[in-house]
Amino acid sequence: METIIFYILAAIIILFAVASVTSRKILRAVIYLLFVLIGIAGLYFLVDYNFLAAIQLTVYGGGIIVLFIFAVLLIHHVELELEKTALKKKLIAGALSAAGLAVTLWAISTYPFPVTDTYTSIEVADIGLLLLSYEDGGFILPFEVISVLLVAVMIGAIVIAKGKKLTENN
Amino acid sequence: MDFSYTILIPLIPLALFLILGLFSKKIPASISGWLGSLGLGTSFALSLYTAYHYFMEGKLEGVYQTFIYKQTWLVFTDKLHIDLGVLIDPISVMMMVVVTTISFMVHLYSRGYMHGDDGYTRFFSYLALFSFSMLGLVMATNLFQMYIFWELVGASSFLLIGYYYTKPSAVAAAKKAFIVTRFADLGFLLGILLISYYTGTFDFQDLTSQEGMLIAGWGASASFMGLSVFTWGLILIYMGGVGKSAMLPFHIWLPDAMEGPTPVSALIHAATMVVAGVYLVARLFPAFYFVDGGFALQVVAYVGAISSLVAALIAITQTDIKRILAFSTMSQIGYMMLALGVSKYEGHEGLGYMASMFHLFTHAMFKALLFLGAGSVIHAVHSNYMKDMGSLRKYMPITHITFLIAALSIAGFPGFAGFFSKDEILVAAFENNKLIYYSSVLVAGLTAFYMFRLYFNIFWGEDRKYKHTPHESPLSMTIPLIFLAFMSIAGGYIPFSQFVTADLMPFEAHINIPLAAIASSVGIIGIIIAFIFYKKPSELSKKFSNAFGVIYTFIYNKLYFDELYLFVTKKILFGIVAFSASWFDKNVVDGSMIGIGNVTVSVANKIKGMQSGKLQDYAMSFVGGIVVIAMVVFYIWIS
Amino acid sequence: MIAGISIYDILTLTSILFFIGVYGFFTRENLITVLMSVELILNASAVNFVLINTYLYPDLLQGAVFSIFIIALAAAETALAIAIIINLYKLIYSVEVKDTETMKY
Amino acid sequence: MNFTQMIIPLNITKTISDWIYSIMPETAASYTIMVIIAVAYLALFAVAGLYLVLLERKVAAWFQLRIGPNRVGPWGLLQTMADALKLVSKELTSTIKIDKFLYNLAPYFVIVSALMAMAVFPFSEQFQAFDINIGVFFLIAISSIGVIGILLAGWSSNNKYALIGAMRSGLQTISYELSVGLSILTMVLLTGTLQLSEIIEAQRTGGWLILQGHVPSIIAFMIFMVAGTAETNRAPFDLVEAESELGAGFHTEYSGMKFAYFFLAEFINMFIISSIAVVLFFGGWLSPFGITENIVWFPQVFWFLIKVLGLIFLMMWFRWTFPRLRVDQLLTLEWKYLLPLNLMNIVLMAIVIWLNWTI
Repeated sequence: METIIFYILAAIIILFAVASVTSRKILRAVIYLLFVLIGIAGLYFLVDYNFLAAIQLTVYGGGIIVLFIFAVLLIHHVELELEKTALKKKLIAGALSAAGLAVTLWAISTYPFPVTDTYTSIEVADIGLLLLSYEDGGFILPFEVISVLLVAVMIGAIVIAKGKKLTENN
Repeated sequence: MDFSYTILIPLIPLALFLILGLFSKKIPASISGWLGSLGLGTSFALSLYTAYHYFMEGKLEGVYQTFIYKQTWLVFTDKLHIDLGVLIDPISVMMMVVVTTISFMVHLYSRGYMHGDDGYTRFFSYLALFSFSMLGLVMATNLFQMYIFWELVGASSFLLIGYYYTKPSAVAAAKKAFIVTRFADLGFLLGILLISYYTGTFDFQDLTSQEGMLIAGWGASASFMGLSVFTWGLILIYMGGVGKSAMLPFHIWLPDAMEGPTPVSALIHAATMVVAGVYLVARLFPAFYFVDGGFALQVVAYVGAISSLVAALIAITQTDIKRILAFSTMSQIGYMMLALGVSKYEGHEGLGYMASMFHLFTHAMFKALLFLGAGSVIHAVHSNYMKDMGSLRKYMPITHITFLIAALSIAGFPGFAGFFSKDEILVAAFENNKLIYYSSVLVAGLTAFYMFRLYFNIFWGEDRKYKHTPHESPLSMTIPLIFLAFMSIAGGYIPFSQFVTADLMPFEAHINIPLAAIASSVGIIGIIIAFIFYKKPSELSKKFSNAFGVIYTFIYNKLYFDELYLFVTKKILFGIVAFSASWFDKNVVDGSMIGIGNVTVSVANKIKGMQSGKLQDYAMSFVGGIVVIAMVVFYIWIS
Repeated sequence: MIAGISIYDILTLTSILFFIGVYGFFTRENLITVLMSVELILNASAVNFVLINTYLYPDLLQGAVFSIFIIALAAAETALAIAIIINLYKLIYSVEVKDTETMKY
Repeated sequence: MNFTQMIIPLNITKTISDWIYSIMPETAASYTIMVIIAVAYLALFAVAGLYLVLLERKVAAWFQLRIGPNRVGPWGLLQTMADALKLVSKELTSTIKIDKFLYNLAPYFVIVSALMAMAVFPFSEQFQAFDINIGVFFLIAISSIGVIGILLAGWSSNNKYALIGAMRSGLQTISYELSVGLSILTMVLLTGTLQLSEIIEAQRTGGWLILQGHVPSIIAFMIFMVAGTAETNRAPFDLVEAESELGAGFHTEYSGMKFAYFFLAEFINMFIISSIAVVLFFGGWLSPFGITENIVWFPQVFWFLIKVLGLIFLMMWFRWTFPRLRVDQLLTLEWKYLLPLNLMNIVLMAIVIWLNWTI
């Protein structure tokens, strides 16, 4: 059953990813991307990383996709279509991507991963404690750096998006 | 004894130049003139004190000592280095006195002459620059330092000749002077390099060491066309002197240089800069005398004699009073050159050397006086040509008297300064080279003739209809005239042989009565002829010139030297050499360069498409590269 | 770990997703869609972190933590990028890649 | 994760489950049960949605001193059934030059995300479909997805009023999600778990959380209700569909059943917000003071629904009491008042717990 669900999710992810990078209606592309992200959240659910899945849904679904939609709403009209990409460029890009994929898959298939069969349940508290741990292997510093970064980004985004007006008033 | 204070003598004009030059817009004219005169007066006083100090106390066992204060500047090898410093010996002290005296007088004179000119302050700053450069040249301790100041003198001369830069003729004259002297200086530089390469030194002291041992050793080192390299070096150095001193064949710039203000002509083109060539030969005299038995010195003598004769001939026919004086200067410098050329080294044998320096001194005084007097006349009638002048003795008594004194002095009238110095030269020539002696006597007569032709034309002759009645010049101009007139008489009574000699040992010089009588009688004959021709307006001179016909025209056009140069430069250099050179430059040199450029541009146009500015394209190359590298790495890893 | 699914299947899935993102990054002409392709790439790597953690080191949580950091950074990056895109639109009324290549040559 | 684990909490009728397992193979039985659960939830919320609409109209009438719907059925009980029939039977219209795919997708997006949230609620001790260990967080995640449907609807309608409504909805939802999340976080501090069933368990002995956490809890509750009202786009925060300004807002161009989905989703969202509040503040299905705890046959779901209805009534009360805000006032309220207050409240709650001042 989990196998079936995985394959369904994989199909969803790959199909919508392809749709997302080829669709010529921009908001559709965004929605396809959302489906890909939801599919990935499903993957997280499947491996019992519920917390991560919820984060994926909240941040990507509720945050980043909404940002994308807002951007589209601000600068695109429903009747507009995206420009077609030149066939030559598509071919080159496709060939390159296929070559890269081939190399990667080859590398993956030849590498013997030391898979372990043990199963440990993941608690939210464990992640929280690890993030805030200041002992060896703890992530308190990157965690705080990320929080500072987010504040900086928030301010920066406001300043940049406000653009001219802000500077004119100064 | 300490002579290090002499460094102040050139530094005061330098400071003046900086102050007047940098703040020329701020300093009012009334102050700048006084400032310049005051500064040069200080230098003048200092150099007089130096002369007194040196000639009274500078002797050690009857030989004048050489004092050198110097600082090493550029080091090439242990021996070969360029120093900057001060050299004190009889001729440099003498030159200091001459330069500061004339410069001081010219400063005083210019306050009146340049009054009301727009560039008044600028003029004084240039004068200060020139004084500094000339003093630096005189006090140089080595060839290279001398060359530096030599060029500085050329540059300031350029500035002063082109002072009226709104006049095209002045600009052209400045350019001409600069280019001609530059060409000659090329020889000077080559000579310096040649000599320093073979001797390994720039220092005057090493080059002129009294024993002459080193010089003899160097002379044998290498030879070219039968002469030692050292002789060739000396001749090349002398070429620089020929250029600066307006000897044949580099004399063509001097007449044109009269476009500058008259005080400038007095300072630069009569008394100081043009004698730099003489000074240079005198400075290197032992080298000239000892190397190859004095072949280079022979060259000096003949160049001087020929220049002297030719210049005197040309001077007879000219009508522009400043040009007459210019050719006269050339002629007199030729005298000094030939005196050096016929001189020997030791004791009374070195009479020519002493005579040359003596004549340099007296000539500076009376020739500066002549120029300043001419300036005074020009100031009064606003013209350079004799046809606009006449009977000026009534209007300008002081100028008239001082000019007469100077003319008598240059003509070698007994009792005046020129008589004594010229007599010494003739004695030296008579003792060594009869041919040069006869030519010199002829030049003496010609000198007296053209000088009095000038005198009578200006101050006697017909009374022209002047637009403004000419009047005597202001006090600021007449005081220098009077002072220089005094010097033109008194200068002759200085016992020069006690001070300036080739081997630095004083000796007693006597007037050779028969030779002096011949010379003065020749001069007096010249004066009388001039009196007959020009005292009253008459057709006599015209008849004579018509009688000589072609020769007169030939001489009147300065032997067609300018035209010869033009032919050589325009037709030969520009027409044939430059044409083929420019063809080569355009088609071969430029062609290859442009070809390289074109290839580069076309290649760049081809490959600049890669730099499309699109992040995606860059990322594509990046990923492609990574894929290739990964493939290679995996291939190696597996195999 | 997922019953019946080996790590090779999962890595294949994420590799495909990654190169779909790369393809989109190469071919898209609109800045927003380019940014979306970047999100795909980021997600593929985040999944790799989590799944390799699950399969190889189930006792550790580092993969999950890194995944969280990746998500946070993606959010920050997107916010800034979209702010820049909107500002660009204000300035030149276009968000096409071809209009933003003034840095070329 | 073992999927049979997921089914275990569904003990609402253990007999039905046993029966199904007895007549079918195991795999088929588990699929069947999943389908039955889904259908049951759908039916439940369709009915709940319909009757909430009726309730709204009745409450409105009551506040305005009138009778409200009273013709169809006794006391007008069948009125919304009739409305639903009418909506279902209506023609589905659309404008030209729309993005068909997104236009049709939007209502499902909204309704599905609303229904998904329902899956994790513990209606009673056993009546819970999906007892996930991050239940509260899951709710936040799901509710943040719902706004995308509204944005899509507004954009794909090719109508400027719809677009403006969608934009307003977007910024409103995103802004107030922050307050909802933070007030929930305040309560999570108190319980120490994200799992809904455990949150309720924590209240069995110590009393309702609103009492346990006293001052910070009450503040959190108030903020939660304000923000929750805003997130459901209800008055006084109904700028999204402000009739006087935007027609009907983002669903202006929708008709028939698609409109009904939006309509229904709003009421279900109201139900969800109230349910979260009940779980977090009022003990969920726990009876007040444990009065029915020992009565075995008494349905625990009764207490849950009573509490939820009470809070829904509170939200309807808001609607008919407060005037509508302007956009700038809306944002000012969130970013300048609620957010700082919330942050201070979290600190306060942390201090309370640290010093063990809980009741």
